[in-house]
Amino acid sequence: MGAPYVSVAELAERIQDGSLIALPPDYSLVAMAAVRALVRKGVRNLHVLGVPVAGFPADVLIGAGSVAAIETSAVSLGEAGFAPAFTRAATAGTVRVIDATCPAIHTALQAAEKGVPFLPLRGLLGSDVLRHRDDWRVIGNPFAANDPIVLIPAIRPDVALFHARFGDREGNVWVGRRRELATIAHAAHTALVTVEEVRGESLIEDETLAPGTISSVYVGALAHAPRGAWPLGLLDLYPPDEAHLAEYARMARTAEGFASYLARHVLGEPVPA
Amino acid sequence: MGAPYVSVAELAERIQDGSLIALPPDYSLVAMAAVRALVRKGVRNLHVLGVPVAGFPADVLIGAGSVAAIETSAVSLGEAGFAPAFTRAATAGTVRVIDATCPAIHTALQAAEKGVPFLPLRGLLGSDVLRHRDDWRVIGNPFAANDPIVLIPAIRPDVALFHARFGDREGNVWVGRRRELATIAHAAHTALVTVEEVRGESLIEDETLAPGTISSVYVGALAHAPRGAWPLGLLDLYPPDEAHLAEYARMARTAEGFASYLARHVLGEPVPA
Amino acid sequence: MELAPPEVQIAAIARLIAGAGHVAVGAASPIPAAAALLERVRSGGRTRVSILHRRRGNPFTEGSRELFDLAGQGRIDVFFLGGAQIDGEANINLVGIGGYPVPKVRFPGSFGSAFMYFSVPRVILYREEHSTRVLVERVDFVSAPGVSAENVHRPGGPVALVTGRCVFVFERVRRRFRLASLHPGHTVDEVIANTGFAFDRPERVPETETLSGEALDLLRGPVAAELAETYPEFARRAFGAGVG
Amino acid sequence: MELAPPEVQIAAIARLIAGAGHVAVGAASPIPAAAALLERVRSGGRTRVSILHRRRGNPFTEGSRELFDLAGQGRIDVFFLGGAQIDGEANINLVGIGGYPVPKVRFPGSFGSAFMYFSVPRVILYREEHSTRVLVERVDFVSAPGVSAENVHRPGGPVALVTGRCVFVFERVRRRFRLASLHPGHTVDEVIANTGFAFDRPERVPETETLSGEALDLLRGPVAAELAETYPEFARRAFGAGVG
Repeated sequence: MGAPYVSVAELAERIQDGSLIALPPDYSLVAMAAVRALVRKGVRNLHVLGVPVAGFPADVLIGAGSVAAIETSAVSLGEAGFAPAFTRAATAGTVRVIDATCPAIHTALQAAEKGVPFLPLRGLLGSDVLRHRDDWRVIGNPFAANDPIVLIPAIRPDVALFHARFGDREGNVWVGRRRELATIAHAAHTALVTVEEVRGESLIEDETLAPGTISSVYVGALAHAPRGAWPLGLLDLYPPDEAHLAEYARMARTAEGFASYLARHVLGEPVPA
Repeated sequence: MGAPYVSVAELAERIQDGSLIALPPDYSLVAMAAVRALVRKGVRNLHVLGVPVAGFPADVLIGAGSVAAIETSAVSLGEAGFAPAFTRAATAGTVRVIDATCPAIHTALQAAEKGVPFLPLRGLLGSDVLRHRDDWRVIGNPFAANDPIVLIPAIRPDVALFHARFGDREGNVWVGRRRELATIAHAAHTALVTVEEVRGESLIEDETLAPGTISSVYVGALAHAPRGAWPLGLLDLYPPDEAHLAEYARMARTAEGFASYLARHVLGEPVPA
Repeated sequence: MELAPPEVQIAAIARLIAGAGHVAVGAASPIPAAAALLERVRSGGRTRVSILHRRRGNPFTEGSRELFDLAGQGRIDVFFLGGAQIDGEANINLVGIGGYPVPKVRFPGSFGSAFMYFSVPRVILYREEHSTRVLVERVDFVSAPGVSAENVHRPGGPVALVTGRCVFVFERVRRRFRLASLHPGHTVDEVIANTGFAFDRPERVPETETLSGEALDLLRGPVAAELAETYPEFARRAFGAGVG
Repeated sequence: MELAPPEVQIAAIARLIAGAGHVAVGAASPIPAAAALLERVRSGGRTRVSILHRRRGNPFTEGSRELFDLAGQGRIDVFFLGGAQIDGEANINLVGIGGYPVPKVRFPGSFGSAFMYFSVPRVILYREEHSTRVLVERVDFVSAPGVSAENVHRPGGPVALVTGRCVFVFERVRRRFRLASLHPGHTVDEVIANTGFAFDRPERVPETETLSGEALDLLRGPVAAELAETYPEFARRAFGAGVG
C-alpha cells in the first residue's frame, strides 16, 4: 500500500502552522506549486530548513509572512542576486535566522536519517557560526588526544517538501541525481511530494530507475503538478525561468513590489484540480 | 581525465599484500573475476572488510590462504549454507576474525566518507560484540543525561573492489541501486572496478543513469570483465549460479576438496586479455 | 487439511505480525518471509514487507544500509532474528560456541542483530530446531542481549520466540519467556524436556492456530511463488510443485 | 592584446591553481569557474573541475553533500571562497555587518565556508571589489577563520586573495597577506589606499601575468561557452557575442 495522490491544495493542507519544513536548494527539485498553495492557504510560523541553502521558495514564504524562523547556510537567488524578502526580514528582525554551514545541515539530517542523536563535523572551530549555536557542542575526540571536534544534533523535520520528475502509482518518486531529497525524505517525519508526471510502471522494480527513486515508505502524500517546479528548473526537462526570477528580484526589493508579485503570480493562480 | 582501463590481472596487481580491502555482499556486485586473479597472483595477508557481510569471495580468499584478518558482521554463502573455508579457519585460529554488526560497518565507512574520526551508533550496549571491540568507545551522549552511546571509529579501506554493470570511457561506473558500493568507493583510498560492459557515452552526463553512477573521481583503475560477477549474479542481467555455489559449498567442506575447487575453477582459469 | 510443519510455523508468525505497518526480513529467513508476505496479502496491502535480499525489485534504493537506517528512524515495526543459541533472557548467539575469538564451533556472525534488536519494537525470534542444544540456560556469546539496563536507549526488543514445537512470548519486565501455544501434535512435557531454560506457562496451553481455506490457498499459491524469487531452494522444499 | 578586467582576474586565478588535481567551484563563482575550466583545458584534462551548480551533467551523484564529503576525504585540492568582508588575518564574513543576529546589513550566509576553509589545502579567496569597505581590519562576523589554534584539525586554509586590483598571497605562519602582484594599470599606492588591513610587500611588486595567444583564445572560445551553461548572465556580460 503506497501513499495517496491528492490535489496540490490538499497537499498544502497537510502542512500545519509552526511546522519545521525542509526545502531543497533552487538548483535541485523545488515544489513551487505547493509553496504557492501554502501561501494561498495562509500558513504561518513555519520553521524553514534550507538544505543546505535556501532560495526562491524561502524568500516567497518569508515575504508572505509565513516564516517565523529559518535555519540555513545561506539564502540567495543565485544569479538573480540577494534574496530581497529575506534580507528585509533579517535586518528588521521579523524572522529569526539560525546561521549554519552547508555540511552541518547535511550532518544534522544524516543524524536523523541514521536515528542517532548527533554526528560530528570537522571545521567550524573559531567561527562565529559555531559561537552563536548554543545547540551545538564541542567535545574532545575520544580517539585522539587534544583534538576538539564539533557535534551537530539531529534535525528531524516535520515535513520534507519537494518536487519529483516522476511518481508511480504506489507513491515511489524519482528524483534522479538530486539525492539531498532522499536525505530529507529519510530524515523527516513525512515527505510531501509534487510530481511532474505520473507513471504507470513501478519505479522501484525498474533497475534503471530504482537508483534515483525514493521509496514510498517515506512519502505521506503526492500531488500531480505539471511544471510544478516553475519558475525554477527540473533537471534536463526545463531550465529555470531566469527572466521571471530576475523580475521577482526586482519587484521584491520593496514590500509593495513583493505584494504586487504575490497578487499577480501566487494569490491569483488557480488551484490545480 | 578519468581512470585507466587495464586487464583483470593488472587490476589485481594493484592490490598489495597486507591491504585492507572492502568487498560487497554476495547479493550486490562482486568482482569475482578479479578475486580469482588475486588468488592466482598469490596475494597474502589481506585484511578483508565485509560490507556489511562477507560471502563467497571472502571464503575463496580465506581458503586460498590470502587472508590474515576479516572484519565483518557475518560470513555466509546464503542459501548454500555456512562458508566452509571461513568456518575452518575461524575454528583453527588461522584467520583473525573481528566481529561487527552490519550498521557498525556502514557507520565506520560513512565516517571515512565524511572525513570524521568517528560516528555514533545506537544499540550494541551489553553485547559481546561490543565487549570484544577495544577500538570502539562508549561515551555519554552530550545532548542528554545518562544516555550511553557507542562511537565507531572510521574505517578507510586501502581498496574497494567491486563489479559494475557499466563503465564509461572516463572511468565512471554504473552500479544501479547497489549504493553500498558508492559508500565503499567514497570511504576507500581507491576503488578498483571490473565492469560488465564498456559504454561509449558518459554515464554522468545522462540524467537517467547518473543516479546509479559512481564518479571516476573515486576510481583508480578499471578492467573489462564480461560475466565478471560469476558465479554470483548481476542485478537483473544474470542470476547467481546456484548449482555452482552449491558445488563449491560441498567441495570446500574439506581442505582437499577446496584445493580441487581452486585447481579447477580458479588457478586454471585463463587470464582475460 | 493437514499442514506441514513449516506451514504451522508460518501461520504462528503471521499471527504475531498481524496489523504491523512495516515488516522487514533480513538474511536467510524464508519462513518469516513467507509469514510476512502472507500477512501482506491478507491485510490487502496495508502491511508493507521489505525483503533485504530480494534480488529483483529490491525495495531498497540506498544500498544495504537503508534497512538499518529505516529501523533507526522507527519505520520498521517487525523484524526477525534467529540464534544458534537462544537463552531464557532472550539473549541470542550467532557467533560461536566454546571460546572467543577462536571458538570450537563457529557460526556466520551477528549480522545486524546487535542493532536491530534494540531498534525494532517487535522482534520475533525464529528457530525451527527446538532442542536443549539451541535453547540454552546461557548463551556462550551475546550477539545481542534480550534486555537492557534502564538507561539504555532501546525502543525495540524481543516479543516472541517461534520454534518447530511451540510459540513463546517474551515478557520484558519479568525477563522470561512464557509458553503461549503448542503446535499441533506437540506437548508441554516435550517442550520442557527440549528447552534448556526455565519459562512460565499457563495452566492450560492452547494449540497454535493454523491456517485453513483461503489463507492456506494464498500461502501455497501466490505467496509461495513470490517467495521462490528470493528463496528458490526453500520454496522447492516447502511447497514443491506448487511453485512455478 | 588588451584584456578586460575579468580576464586578468581569471588569468591570475588560473596561475594559482596550476597543477591541481581537483578544483571544485561552489556557489556563484563565475570567474573562479572560468579559471578552473581554463586550467582544465590547458592541463590536457589532468586537472579535474567540479562545478557544484552545473545543472546538466552535474558531476555529483550523491546530492549536494558530496562536495563536502569529497573535501572531508581530502579529494579536493582547490576551492574558492569570497567575502562581504575579508580581514588581514584572512577571516571572512559572509553573514552581516553591524550586530548579530539582527545586523544592519545582511548577506546570504556562510554557505560551506566554515567547513571548506578547514578542509581544502588551497583555498583561494576571490573578491572583485577591492575597497576599504570589503578589505577590513577586522570582520564583523567570522563565517570562517583564516587561521586556527595548533590543536585544531585543519588540513586546509587560505593561500591567496585575488581582487580587481591585485593578488595577495597568505602566509599562515605570519598570519598576514603579502602583496604578490599588481594587475596591469594598478599601483601599490592605490592598493594601500583601498585596503583596510596592513600587509607585507616586496620592494618591487611584479605585474600579474596575464594571458595571450592560444590561452586567451581558449578562454574566449570553449571556456566561455562551457561557462555559459552554468553562468549564462555572467558569460553574456564578460564574453558577449563570443558565447553561442
